[in-house]
Amino acid sequence: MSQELTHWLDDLLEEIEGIKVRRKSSRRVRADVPADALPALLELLQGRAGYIHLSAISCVDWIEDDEFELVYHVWSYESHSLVSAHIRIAREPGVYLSVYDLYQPAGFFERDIHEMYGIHFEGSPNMEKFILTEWDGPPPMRKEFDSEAYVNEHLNWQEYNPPWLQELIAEGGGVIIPPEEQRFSRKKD
Amino acid sequence: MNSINKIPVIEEKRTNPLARVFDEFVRFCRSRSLFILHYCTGCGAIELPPAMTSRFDMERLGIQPMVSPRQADILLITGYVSIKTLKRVILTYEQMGSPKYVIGICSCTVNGGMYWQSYATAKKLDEYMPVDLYIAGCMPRPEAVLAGLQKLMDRIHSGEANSWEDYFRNYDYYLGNQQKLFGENWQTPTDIITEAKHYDLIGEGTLGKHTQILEQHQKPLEALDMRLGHDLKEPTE
Amino acid sequence: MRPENYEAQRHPPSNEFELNFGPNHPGIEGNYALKVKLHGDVVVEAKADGGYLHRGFEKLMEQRLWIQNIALVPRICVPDPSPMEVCYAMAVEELCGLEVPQRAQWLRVMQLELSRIAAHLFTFGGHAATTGMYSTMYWGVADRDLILDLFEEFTGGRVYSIYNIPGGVRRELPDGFLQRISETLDYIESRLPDYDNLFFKNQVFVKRAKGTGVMSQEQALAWGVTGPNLRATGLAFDVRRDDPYLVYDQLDFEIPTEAHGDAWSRTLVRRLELVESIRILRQVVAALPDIAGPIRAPIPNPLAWNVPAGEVYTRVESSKGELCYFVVSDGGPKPYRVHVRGPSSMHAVQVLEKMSVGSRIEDIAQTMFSLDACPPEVDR
Amino acid sequence: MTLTPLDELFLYSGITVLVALLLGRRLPAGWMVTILYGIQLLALMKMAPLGYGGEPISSALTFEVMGQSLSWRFDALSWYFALITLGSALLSSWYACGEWEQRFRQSGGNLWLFHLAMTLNVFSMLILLASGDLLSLFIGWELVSWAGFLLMAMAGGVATKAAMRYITYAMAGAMAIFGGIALVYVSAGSLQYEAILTAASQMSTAHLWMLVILFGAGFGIKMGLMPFHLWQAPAYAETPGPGSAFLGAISSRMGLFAILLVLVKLFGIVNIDSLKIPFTLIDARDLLAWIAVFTIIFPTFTAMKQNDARQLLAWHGIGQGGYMLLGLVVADAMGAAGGLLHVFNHATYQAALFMAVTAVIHRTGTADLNKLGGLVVRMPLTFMVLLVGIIGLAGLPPMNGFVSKWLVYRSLLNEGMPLLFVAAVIGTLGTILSVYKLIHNIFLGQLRVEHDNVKEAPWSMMIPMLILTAIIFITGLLPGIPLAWVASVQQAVGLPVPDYTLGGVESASGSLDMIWVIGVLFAGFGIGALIFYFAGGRSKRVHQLDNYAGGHFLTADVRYQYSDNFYAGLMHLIGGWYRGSFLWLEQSVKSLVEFLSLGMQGLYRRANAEFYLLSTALFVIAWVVI
Amino acid sequence: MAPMELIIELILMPLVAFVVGMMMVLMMRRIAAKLQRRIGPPFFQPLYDIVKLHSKRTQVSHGLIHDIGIVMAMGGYIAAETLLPVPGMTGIAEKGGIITLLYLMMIPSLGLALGVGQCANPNGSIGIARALTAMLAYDIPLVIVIFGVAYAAGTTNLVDIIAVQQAGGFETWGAVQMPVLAIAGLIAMHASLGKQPFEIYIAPAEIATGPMVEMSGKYLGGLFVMQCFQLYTTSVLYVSLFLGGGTTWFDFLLKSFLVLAIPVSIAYLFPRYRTEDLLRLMWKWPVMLGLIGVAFVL
Repeated sequence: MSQELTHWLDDLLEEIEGIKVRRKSSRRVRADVPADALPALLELLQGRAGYIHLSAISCVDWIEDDEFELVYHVWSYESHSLVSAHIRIAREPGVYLSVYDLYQPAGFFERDIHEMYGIHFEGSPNMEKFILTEWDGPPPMRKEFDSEAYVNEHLNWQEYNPPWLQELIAEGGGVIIPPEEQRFSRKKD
Repeated sequence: MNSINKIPVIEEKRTNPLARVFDEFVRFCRSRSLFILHYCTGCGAIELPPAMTSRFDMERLGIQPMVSPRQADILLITGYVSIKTLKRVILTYEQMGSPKYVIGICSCTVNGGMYWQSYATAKKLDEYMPVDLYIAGCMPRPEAVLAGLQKLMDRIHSGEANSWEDYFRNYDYYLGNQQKLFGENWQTPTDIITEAKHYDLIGEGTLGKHTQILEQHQKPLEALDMRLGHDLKEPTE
Repeated sequence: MRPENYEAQRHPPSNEFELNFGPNHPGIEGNYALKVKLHGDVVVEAKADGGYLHRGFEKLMEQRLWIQNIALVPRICVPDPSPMEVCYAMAVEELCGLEVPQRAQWLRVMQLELSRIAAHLFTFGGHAATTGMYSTMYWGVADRDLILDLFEEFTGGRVYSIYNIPGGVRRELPDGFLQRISETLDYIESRLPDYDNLFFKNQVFVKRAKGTGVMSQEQALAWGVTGPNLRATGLAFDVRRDDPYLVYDQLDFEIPTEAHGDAWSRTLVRRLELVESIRILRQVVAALPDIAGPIRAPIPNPLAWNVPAGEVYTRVESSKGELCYFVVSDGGPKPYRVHVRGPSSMHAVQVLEKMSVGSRIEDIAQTMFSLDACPPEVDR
Repeated sequence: MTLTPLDELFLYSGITVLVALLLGRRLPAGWMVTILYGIQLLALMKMAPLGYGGEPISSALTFEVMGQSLSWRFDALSWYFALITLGSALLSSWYACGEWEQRFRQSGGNLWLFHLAMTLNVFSMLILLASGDLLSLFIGWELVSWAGFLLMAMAGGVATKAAMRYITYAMAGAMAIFGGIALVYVSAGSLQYEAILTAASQMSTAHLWMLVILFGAGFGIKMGLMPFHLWQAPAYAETPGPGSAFLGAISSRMGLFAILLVLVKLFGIVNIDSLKIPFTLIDARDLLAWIAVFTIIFPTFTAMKQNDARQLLAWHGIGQGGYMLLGLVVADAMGAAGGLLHVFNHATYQAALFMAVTAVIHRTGTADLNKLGGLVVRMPLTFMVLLVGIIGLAGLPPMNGFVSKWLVYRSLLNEGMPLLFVAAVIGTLGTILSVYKLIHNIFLGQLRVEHDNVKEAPWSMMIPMLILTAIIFITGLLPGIPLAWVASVQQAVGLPVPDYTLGGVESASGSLDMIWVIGVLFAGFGIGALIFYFAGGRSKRVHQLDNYAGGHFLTADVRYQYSDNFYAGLMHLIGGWYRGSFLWLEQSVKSLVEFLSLGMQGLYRRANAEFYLLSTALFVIAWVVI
Repeated sequence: MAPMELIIELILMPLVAFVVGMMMVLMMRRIAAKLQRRIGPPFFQPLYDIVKLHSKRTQVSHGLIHDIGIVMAMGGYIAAETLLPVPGMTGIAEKGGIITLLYLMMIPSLGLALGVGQCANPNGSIGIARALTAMLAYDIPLVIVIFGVAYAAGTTNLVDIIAVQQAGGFETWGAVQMPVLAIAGLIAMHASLGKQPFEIYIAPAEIATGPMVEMSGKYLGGLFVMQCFQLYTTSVLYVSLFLGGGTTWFDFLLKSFLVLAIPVSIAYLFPRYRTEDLLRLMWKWPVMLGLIGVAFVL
């Protein structure tokens, strides 16, 4: 069955220009398409191949290529297979089209990517912040945002030696293990 | 700065021996009746239902959950507090009636725990509000939670658990830390300074440069007074 | 934030008023908020407000070693942490091409199914408590604790077990553990009639749950709902069967469905899944003595482990639905990108918002608990 | 000709009308009218012995019309109602003086017309109350109807529409009454009360039935009895403030007065008892009782749905009328006393409530329950008045409404009428629900930003309200004072008299002593206050935004007040039962009348001889055949 | 009756009610604990709670009416207790009778409603709206029942009603004479306690404990005191109407606790109804039973 399906799917996918299909396993298909061909691909997958479930939209920040990669994972309840459609868009200005009218779950994922990466999705119903409503820094998931530096600047956490810990250490209790006794507790199988 | 230990146990000067017995009785009742605020701030909250329910049964110690901050005595900070939550926690803390107690559960409340790199969580809880007790662990077992609560009961009974006074007496310090994190426009609806004045809890550290910043932009929060007479002043605006 | 322009502002002329469900509200799961606008007691507008549990997991994982992240992932979903570990470990294994030993796979199944039972018992408790029946909560959470005891015994951790590492599992079973797990399962099975009488067959509860938060199958598919919530609308889809992982294809279990898609159906599906999980566990207990072998594949030095470049999308059925990890490696010692697709991210935000509109105050909490939303998954 | 005290009263009343007519455009007219009301009240006090069982006083004025003598006289019944009338007129008029008057004039109201209408109302009511025979009763009745119309219609717009509706109903009622009077004249040969009293005992059942229906419907329309209640609430609610207080207090009680006079006193409630409805177990008295009970329940539950404070109160006014009729129909000592006492009590609290709501409108400009809230901190005295008023209206101790309702319940219990009892209690519970909505939505909850600078009502409005508040409380504490008047009324109309004391009623099967009850209640409050203020710690007042909102920060622009569809849970069940059946009935009657009149018009227009002949012939044939 | 004696009675009756009420609260919580397979609170827990709440250092008031509401809530019940005869003490029960008692029992609700109203919290207002709706639901069967009892006894005086029942021993008890009414009364009493399945106005998961949401310190303490009185009043009223009151303190208290144990044991096995379901239930079964019972009495 899966062999037949594969051919059928491959034939179908060839309608899209510039598509590169790679079959990773019997249930996972990777398709690389140009950014402007993605809506057509998704329409095709949803309308004619039964891939009606948008499992997730993932975003990867390839800072060295100055590009964002958007990955649309769609699942078919009929053929039990998952197609991951990869596209790349320019990091600046970071704008892409919404697929909300095809897949309603996209509303959440696009909103999430918007606040984490700052990509704007045109036509998405709700581009308000959801998680980081009270955050005024840069989009935190971008690679150039250095979380550790931010923490060191805004929050002091390192010099932590409260009186109760001092007391505890003075009493000789607590969790202090001398370095020479530290070891990885590894149990032989 | 950890100022909890700076506050001495206040020995009120009461000569009547009955008054002493009465104080002892009140302290005892306070220690035997603790209402926990029902607020799951973090993942440690998952160990509270076991501690509350049939297996460990908190109610046999007189501890029960309560819904609104007005009713509660104990604020359990169960784990990491994200900065968004921290604002709500401070609001909630200020709305609770004193004497109130804060227990930091899980390691994350102590110094940020495993989220030390995270941009979204506050690291040291006792910079923002006085903490009575930490129960460390990730996450502490229900037994540990109960043991911590029992320790708190002992401290309440002996009159040591008075960190809530610290919040009034050193409000400037806490407000300063809050302003550093949330920006200078930070204001909660509870007017701590007038409350401290009303209850005679003004200390050396209540007012300072941070409260001055607050007063500059603070919108008035006096209670809506009941105006009986007709000699009402014409509105100023 | 602060009360601004108190003097200048005027109230909107409409008769609607706002009510905040959460974050400090017993009608909400965890630290989450639903801001509703009401007219009378009917919701006219609902807005989910998350981020109270946001820790930036995805950012943190990019900054830590592959092996360190194992300790991080279970924290993403507190009530049901085990699928998180398994899913992450499966992703790393697939990237490295590691072959997981058979025994480890069976042990993972055991861990997942125990976790599912614990999570469902917890959900029943929460759901019952929103309708005011605290006895079920007291019983359910106490019985869940027995499962946690088992966890503690064979993984060392009560809630966060951190039992999996890429390549297998961390510990062998203790002596006589299979005996104890059977006893616990017997006990929980013997308790089920009590739960039925107290909760699932309670006419008052049935009256409240039937017709509350209705979602048709078309809506569920369009909204991307998965897991028990989808099965409650009549579609028998389960990642364990339809996209099998571990050894689920060797196990015999049913996928319970219900037709109506309301709170009642969702609760009943979970109740039936409990039985199926027990059935799976019995098969695992019966099979484990015969499956010998190592419990983990050899892995390189975990502190200097460069996982080959590539990307992978792994899926696991958690108690809340389809849990997915999208992991990208650039061949370095740390993940380049990890995207966690929590199952609740669908039904706790968009679906909850849509289902709340037009419902009544009474039903908001019940809708949320019957959907079994898990806020930390949404916030991450 | 010597002037009897009654003539003096008429004289003063007439002078008041004249003053209002001639000087009404001058500014101090309000005060002058108020003082004249005071003088009228003093004149009434001259007749105070009437209230304690004195002999009736006749007017020196008599006419002969068509062989019938028209006479006017005051007995205990008239005196009791006149006391309420003049009292409420005095306080309403006082209330209208000063700031309200100015505001009314500024906003384009016709003050002259207002005073004229008020004085005319009072004058005509006095004439009605003093009627010595059925003809003078009818004259007074018509006067009252038109004077009421004047007051209701003066605000224009919606008010005129409501008043038109009223006058339509009133005319229909007048027709019925006129028919009744004609029937009485035919059977008794006279319209004097004494003659009717003797004739009534010999009347045939059919005759009596006709009379009960005609008079009951005629007077019931004025009282707002079901199913003729639709006109009342809109008409009263749209009357200018103090006018609505006056009308709400007393106007519709004229119907009760007439029912009392004609059905109870002349025909005798016992006679009515013998009127059995064929094929059923109930008689005319039961029918009346059930009408009374439905009049309690339906308007009360309609009031619950109102979103305008004045509409809400006006609907309650209808409902409370039901208690009075119920008490009278039960007609044992306690029931009748309860019904009659309720007239007095209702007048006091209804006037106070309308005044308080008018004060709120005066200050905020709206009576819309969804646009108010939290005013207790700005208008505390008005809040107190409204609180006392609603406690009275709901019939809870310690206010006077409790006593009269207690008497009615007690009599129902004594007589063993469980269904009526339960229905009356449903009415009370419904009242509690809807008055809480009233006080909550106006005075409690979130203070709206635009009301931050609202001031307390002016003293000219405050003092009458406070006087009424005091009356409500004192007659609740010492119900013996009004009960004495009520007892003499009961004697005058020939009903048994309860064994009353200063603090309540004595009875073998359970008595009431309000002095004790209120004493204990206040002692309880005192102990509660002691515990609260001395055993508990100090409390601090906080701003209303310092409030639980699920952990969120409240801001001033958020509406954090529950007001609309207040009893949503209840409405989920009974909301579907509001069918507007009576509106539908009214509409259909209206269209039927329209249709008939159109038909008549058509007939006249055709003027076709054959057509007339044919139809007459058909009619005759049909008549013969049947 | 000597005035001194009367004053002592008037002081003692609320006091006894309070102490017994606290024990009833304890019993309620212990029953809940037993049903939920746990130990439950210690013996003096209700006292600890009340003392602790009153001794709170900082407390929040939303204005004078908020204070007065709590005073009315406590004071109304304190007054109501003096109208409720107990063995050896009748107080002023003969001056008011049962209708007055019923009305006095509404005063605390009204006070609470006013107090909660001023808190400016819609959760509280919704709670009050629901509480009043619940009152509309259970008062109708309750007055039917009371009508039946009072009619059968021929008096509204509670002292006489008790005396009539005690006249012939067990056989003249209201519950034996009028079993149908007794059942209806029990249901109405259960609803008036506001426990599940009739707990619509606390409903933590829906409206965050409704009326209690803004109550801190002594305000909440006042409500706890009120709960003690409420439990006592409800069960003693039932005992007086149907179980012949008490001749001695022992059987009086025994009956009161047993009567209260019935609804409390049921309560913890049910979730709460929706408002309209509660109304439907209360207007159907207890009303029907009550009317049948009244028909028997008539």
